[in-house]
Amino acid sequence: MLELDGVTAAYDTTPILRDVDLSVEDGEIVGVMGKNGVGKTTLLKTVMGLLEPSEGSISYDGTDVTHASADERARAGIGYIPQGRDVFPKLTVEQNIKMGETIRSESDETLYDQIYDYFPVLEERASQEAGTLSGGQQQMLAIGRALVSNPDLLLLDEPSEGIQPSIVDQISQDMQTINDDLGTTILFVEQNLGVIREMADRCYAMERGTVVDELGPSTIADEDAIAEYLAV
Amino acid sequence: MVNGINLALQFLDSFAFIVLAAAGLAIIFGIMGVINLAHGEFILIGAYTATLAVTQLGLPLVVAMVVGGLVTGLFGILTERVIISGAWPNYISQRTLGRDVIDPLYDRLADSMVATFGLSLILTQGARIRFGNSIDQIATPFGAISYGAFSYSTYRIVLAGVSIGLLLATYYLFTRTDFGMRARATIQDKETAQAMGVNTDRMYMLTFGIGSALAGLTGALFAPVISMQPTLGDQFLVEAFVAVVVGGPSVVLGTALSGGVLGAILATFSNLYGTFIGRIALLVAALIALRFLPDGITGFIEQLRQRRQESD
Amino acid sequence: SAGEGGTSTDTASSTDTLKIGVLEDQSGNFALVGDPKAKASMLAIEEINANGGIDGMQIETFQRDPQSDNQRYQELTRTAINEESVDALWAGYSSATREAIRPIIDRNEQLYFYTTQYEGGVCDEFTFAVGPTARQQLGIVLPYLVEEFGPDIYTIAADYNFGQLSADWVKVLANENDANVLGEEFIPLSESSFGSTINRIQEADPDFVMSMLVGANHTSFYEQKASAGLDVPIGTSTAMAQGYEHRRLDAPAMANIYAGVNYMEEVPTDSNTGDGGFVDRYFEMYPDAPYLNEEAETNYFSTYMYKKAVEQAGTTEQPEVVDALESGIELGTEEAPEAPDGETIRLDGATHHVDHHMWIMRADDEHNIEAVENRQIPETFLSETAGCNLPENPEQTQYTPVDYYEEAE
Amino acid sequence: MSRNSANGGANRSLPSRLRSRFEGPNTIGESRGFWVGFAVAVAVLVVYPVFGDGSQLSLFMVLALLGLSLSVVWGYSGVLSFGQVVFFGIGAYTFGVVSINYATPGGITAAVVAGIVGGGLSAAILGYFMFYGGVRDVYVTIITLVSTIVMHTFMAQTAGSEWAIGEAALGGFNGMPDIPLLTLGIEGASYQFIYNPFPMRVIGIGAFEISPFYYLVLLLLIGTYLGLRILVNSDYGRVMVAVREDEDRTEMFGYNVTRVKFVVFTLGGALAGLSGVLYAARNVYIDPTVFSLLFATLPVIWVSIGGRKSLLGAVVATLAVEYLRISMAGELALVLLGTLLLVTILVLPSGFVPWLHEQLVETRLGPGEAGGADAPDASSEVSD
Amino acid sequence: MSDTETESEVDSLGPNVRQTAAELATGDRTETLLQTDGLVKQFGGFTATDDVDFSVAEGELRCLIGPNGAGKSTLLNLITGSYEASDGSIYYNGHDITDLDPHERVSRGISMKFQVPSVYGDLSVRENVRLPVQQFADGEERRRLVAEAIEAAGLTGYEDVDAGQLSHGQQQQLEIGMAAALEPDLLLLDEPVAGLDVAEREAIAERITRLNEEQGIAFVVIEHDTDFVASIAEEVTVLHNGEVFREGPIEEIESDPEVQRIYLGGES
Ligand SMILES: Nc1ncnc2c1ncn2[C@@H]1O[C@H](COP(=O)(O)OP(=O)(O)OP(=O)(O)O)[C@@H](O)[C@H]1O
Ligand SMILES: Nc1ncnc2c1ncn2[C@@H]1O[C@H](COP(=O)(O)OP(=O)(O)OP(=O)(O)O)[C@@H](O)[C@H]1O
Ligand SMILES: NC(N)=O
Ligand SMILES: [Mg+2]
Ligand SMILES: [Mg+2]
Repeated sequence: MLELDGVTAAYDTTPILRDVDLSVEDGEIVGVMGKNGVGKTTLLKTVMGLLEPSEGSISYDGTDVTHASADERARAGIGYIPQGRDVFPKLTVEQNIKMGETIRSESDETLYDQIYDYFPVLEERASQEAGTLSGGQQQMLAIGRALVSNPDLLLLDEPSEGIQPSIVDQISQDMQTINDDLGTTILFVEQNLGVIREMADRCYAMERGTVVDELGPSTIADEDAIAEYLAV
Repeated sequence: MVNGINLALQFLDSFAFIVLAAAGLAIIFGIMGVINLAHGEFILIGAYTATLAVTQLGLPLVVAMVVGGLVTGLFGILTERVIISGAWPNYISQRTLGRDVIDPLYDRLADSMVATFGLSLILTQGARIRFGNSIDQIATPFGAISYGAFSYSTYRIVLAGVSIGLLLATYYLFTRTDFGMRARATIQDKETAQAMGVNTDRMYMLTFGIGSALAGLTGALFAPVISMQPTLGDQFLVEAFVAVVVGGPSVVLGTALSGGVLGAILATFSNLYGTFIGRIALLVAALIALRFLPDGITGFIEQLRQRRQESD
Repeated sequence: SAGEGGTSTDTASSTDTLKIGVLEDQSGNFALVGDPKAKASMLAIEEINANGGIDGMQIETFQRDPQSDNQRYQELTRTAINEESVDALWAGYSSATREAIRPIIDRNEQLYFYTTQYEGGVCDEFTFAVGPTARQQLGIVLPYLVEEFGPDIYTIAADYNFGQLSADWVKVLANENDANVLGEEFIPLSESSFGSTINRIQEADPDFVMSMLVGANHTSFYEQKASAGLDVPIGTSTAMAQGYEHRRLDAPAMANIYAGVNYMEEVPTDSNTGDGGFVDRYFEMYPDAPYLNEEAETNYFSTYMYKKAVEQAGTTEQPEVVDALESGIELGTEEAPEAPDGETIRLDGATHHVDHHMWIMRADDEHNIEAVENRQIPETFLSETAGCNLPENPEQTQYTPVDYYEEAE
Repeated sequence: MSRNSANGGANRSLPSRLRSRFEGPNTIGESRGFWVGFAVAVAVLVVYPVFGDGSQLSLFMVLALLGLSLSVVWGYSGVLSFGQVVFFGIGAYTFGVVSINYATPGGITAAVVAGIVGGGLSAAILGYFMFYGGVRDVYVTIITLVSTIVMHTFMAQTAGSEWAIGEAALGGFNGMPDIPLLTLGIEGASYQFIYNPFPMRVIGIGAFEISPFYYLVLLLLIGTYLGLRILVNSDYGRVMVAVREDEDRTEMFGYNVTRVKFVVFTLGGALAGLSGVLYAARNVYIDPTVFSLLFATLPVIWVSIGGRKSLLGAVVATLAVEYLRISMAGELALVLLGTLLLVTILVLPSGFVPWLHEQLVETRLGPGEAGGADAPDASSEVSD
Repeated sequence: MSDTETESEVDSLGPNVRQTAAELATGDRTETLLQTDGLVKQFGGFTATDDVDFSVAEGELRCLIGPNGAGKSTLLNLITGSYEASDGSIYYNGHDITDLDPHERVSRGISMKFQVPSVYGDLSVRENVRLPVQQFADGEERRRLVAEAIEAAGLTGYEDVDAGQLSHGQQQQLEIGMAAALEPDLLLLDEPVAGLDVAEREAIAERITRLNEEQGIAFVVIEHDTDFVASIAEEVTVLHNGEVFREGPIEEIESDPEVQRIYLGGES
């Protein structure tokens, strides 16, 4: 479904990603891990089209999207939950969620129900300005917003950051449910070992801008092995 | 003597002037974070286009006014592509130098001011070179209504009506439609909006175009009643800036409210003490409003609402 | 391209060329009035040069656009005097501009012509204020309107020196003509909405209005009062003759307006509108020019006054030229088309002002202009009331009516 | 960039310790080369009146002080003020009113001080009104803009005889002429700076006259520039910059952000007042056009074009823009000027001087080695 | 402390906050440093903190946990003065500071790190650190303190890099370093390790513990990472729906079924 081949990307002139090869099969949940600053966020931005690769190619669903713009990719079915709290602060919670829908022609009530089911607070605060939500609530909103677009490929950048433990567990389960029920393919970045173990079918490890290793299910199950990639 | 009808009509007059002066600026400033010092020249473009469309092309006045707005809107889009976003120069430089030469001016208040100041010099002088120091003016339609010893231009009442209509339409567009939501989302976080499938380039372009078209329409609407010369836009600037900022964060609502408040002050003081005092009163009221409502009127209303809810 | 003619030195000026500085607004708030001024100066200079110059000297010019900006005026004035060493300077429309550069003029003892109709009272040894004064402008139109329409006057005027002093003169002249001023309002130069002003006029219900509005923004008054249905007669010293509102606005906005002026394009003298007259010559040189206004004629004739004075003095040395000017230069209708055939206008040496031939010009419903009345009106305020006598008592003062008339206070 | 390690902490030579007070990450020009260039520039300015139009340059230098006042307030403290011309104009009018009423050398000298105090005081009042009222960001900009317009509208109508302070008539739109010639000192020991050319004879060049006012202004400009360099590289300057970068954060370090803004704004007002005094003194005249929208916009233009985070930029751009404004002639002058401003701000958003500095540093060090224009080098530690 | 300070060289710009931290290291740890009394904060009709009585003793290290939206950040913002309380009072060192400006509270010894990192992005690391230090140190001493703070933040070698170019974790470290450089008595940290990798979490945990033990700085730390909380905290306060829900030693809290239900989830 997604294939990166020798991708190199840079902010201005400083190269951040170097020669990244990576692939995600249809229906898979793939994790990306690595220490701070190795380029995980940059990788997801490049996949989303917010950063143009200077070398290499990206193909999605069999078509080459290396030079497609972000909004084109979004319309092609890639959804993105940015790291941090990139909600639209001056739009209401409801409008933020509606933004997730812009790429679809009509809204799907059942998706809303599902999201409100996961995060009831979003329904309670529907008309509150998103910038005034608590940190964790904003993160929930970002997730909910991406889900209404019902993407084929969902990119998640540290979805558990700032979220209370009970909901973190719930999110990992929900993602799997979404993956099972809707067949959504997921590529996600995480620091939380628990989440990686819980969610990922497969996992890439990054170091200094490039993919250094691929971890299969058995390695992922091994807590110490993962810790090694994240810690050293 | 304070005559009730006089005062009411003058209030409508001031209200329309302030609201129409401010509307285009408010959108471009409030939504895009660009202070457009060429706002007056956008008004000029609208006024000249409408006037020339009547005198040269013989178009009916109403059509000419719409044309004035549209032409200015198109000019705004051109301005946005070339200067504000730098999209066209960057397209060329990408292919020749391999890099962008212009950073978009969104949310760069001072830089956008300098750039649009430069643009305003070019436009004013350009109009002067092309059309001379003035062009012939068109007559005011609709005649006058009179009451007692007083009479009043019907057209000014029409203007008040139009200004309210434009406000409502703009308010609806930016708060109630998907377009408005996307435009606001684009300005708040461009990358995330893109990731939501919004063509942000087009949003910037259209928003700027709509703001410009409103400025142009203002010029067209006032074309019959103001002197047609290249600096005609200047007379709108002060009221426009004051109204936008006194209005506060909710662009359209703010403009309407500040148009109301400032219009009432201007009308009352001009009526009682003459034009000079009216003007000073308007400005001093604006200073005081900004000092005591640093978030503008709509910011203040927001606070009031919160406080009321608290005490419930 | 500073100084096309090269920097002339003091010695060069007394040889085969002389240099005139012309600083008139061609952009900014006063461009409408300033542009014809610059053009008329050029017309006079070209005519003089074509006819052998002044005493055989060709006129060079230092011409710049001060853009209605007083700071620019000051710098250009310094440049004209110090770098370009002009022999005589024409500069400025508004009274404010004149006052901004007068310190520089006086300090450098520069011969200076101020050619705008103005409030009057400038008694300055180096300045020749050759436009008509308020007493002359209002002196012709106000008594006529009192006679025609009645004694009750309402004054609206630009809120700066010119307007305020002109309004004072309205009161003085009202008093002299047994009329009374019901009210007056001063309008900031930046104002262009006249709704409340119009209501106040209607409330006062005068027999006529005296309007001394100035600048492009104020032009809006006339269209606005017309569309509001206010049809009271209006006397003015500023409208039509300067900014040709009767040409720019759709009729009948200017109907029933009476301008007290020394000149406008429509002044029906032979030397003006006749074949090959002033108007023809002007539009031959500037076919695209929109109008030939009051100040343009003043620039034009004062250039010829200068020519006469230099010829009389036999030198361009400024003290001698000033002496010659103070001897009382007279011009006939050829050089001063405001004067009817056979009459003259005269520069009064004592006051550096001109005894003008004044006209009342009225616009009708179609904006056709007719001359209602005309006669010579001498400058009297400085010469008779204030006692300005520059050759005997050189000074650099501006006198105002409040110091001499109770009713002006 | 290795100077610090070369002459280490405490035992540095006197010149370098002296120099260090003027240097730091907040200003451009950290090298010996810069100071050599600076000395050359000063030398050129000293002899300039012999060759060029010193009178005009003196005006530009007066305005450069106004530019500097905005640079401190906006460029270093983040308060975008459209009101520098208010304090400039008040300084000028105060100077005029006081000197007309006390037209003796001592009186005129006092008028200079009064003008500076007037500028500072009016800024203090407006600053107190705004900053202690919680007004921030663009609202400050607009309040100052409106203040300018109020001053313009008001001063333009003070033509009547009732608008006089003592002997001095404010004069409305026509302005205030008859300002006495700038004279500093007291009776018996004073010097007149205006219209008092000083004859010089230099062997090899010949005889000429120089204007004492020019050198007075030059001295004040250099003094102000160096003084502000010390300020912005001091502890206080660091706090100013911190306020510009992030007010809330700075407050959280225990700094009274409101007071910092208030103090800097007042200082900027006094500096603008000084500029106004010199402006009125040079022109022997002042009128309300200094409060006009155009004039109010100019300082923002100078500082933006020169580089808002650069004192030198403010000075250089003021001189350059004003020179162009006065000397460009012809119908297309304004079109060209507009284009120039537009293109400069689009292509060099951080300003001309920082850009030039970057180019120079890069050519000296070779690409890759150079930091950004404001990138601190090791020597920044010496400014402690 | 600063109400009694008589030091003559107090910089006119800021506080003198140096002395007491060191004093405290040896002082009595049971004195109450901070006490809120019936603190209420309402946003519109919504009550974010509701009648909160919360206290921190001198030199204590207390964690603040609770569900998203419980009011934790709000409480810290009330303590620093970023938010104005709707009702209730805040006492610090026995003085009522409810109506003080934020900077005045800082000068009394309260320092805060925001939830979103906010270093001065365009200033170098050195300039960032110098800003708090220059308030009370000069010359050689200042140089030393700046260098120490940079070293403690693990940023040696990055002195001249613009802070905006640092990694997320480095910015967090720098920010803690800057807050600590004020040598406050009370340091408030809002999610200091969110988004950090395991190694950096450990580094920050170590840093906090050391500052607490060696310099006697009292801490209030908000964090959702329970392992992290367990590794630093002795005492924990749980907020829920704007109210204090539980308070006690970490082990007790972790095993509280109610806390598990509202916050920790299953058997985490
Ligand atoms: N806009 C930018 N401009 C320049 N450099 C950047 C930019 N954003 C990130 N970087 C740099 O790129 C590198 C990779 O950043 P990135 O955000 O991709 O890391 P990450 O792996 O997501 O880290 P984290 O776990 O902290 O989120 C870092 O060194 C960072 O400093
Ligand atoms: N300005 C505001 N207007 C309205 N509600 C607000 C505002 N600020 C905060 N809130 C609400 O107050 C509640 C408490 O927010 P707070 O940020 O204190 O939560 P928190 O405990 O820090 O949560 P998290 O762990 O998610 O960061 C939230 O429900 C939030 O939506
Ligand atoms: N002289 C004038 N009209 O100002
Ligand atoms: Mg990341
Ligand atoms: Mg929080």
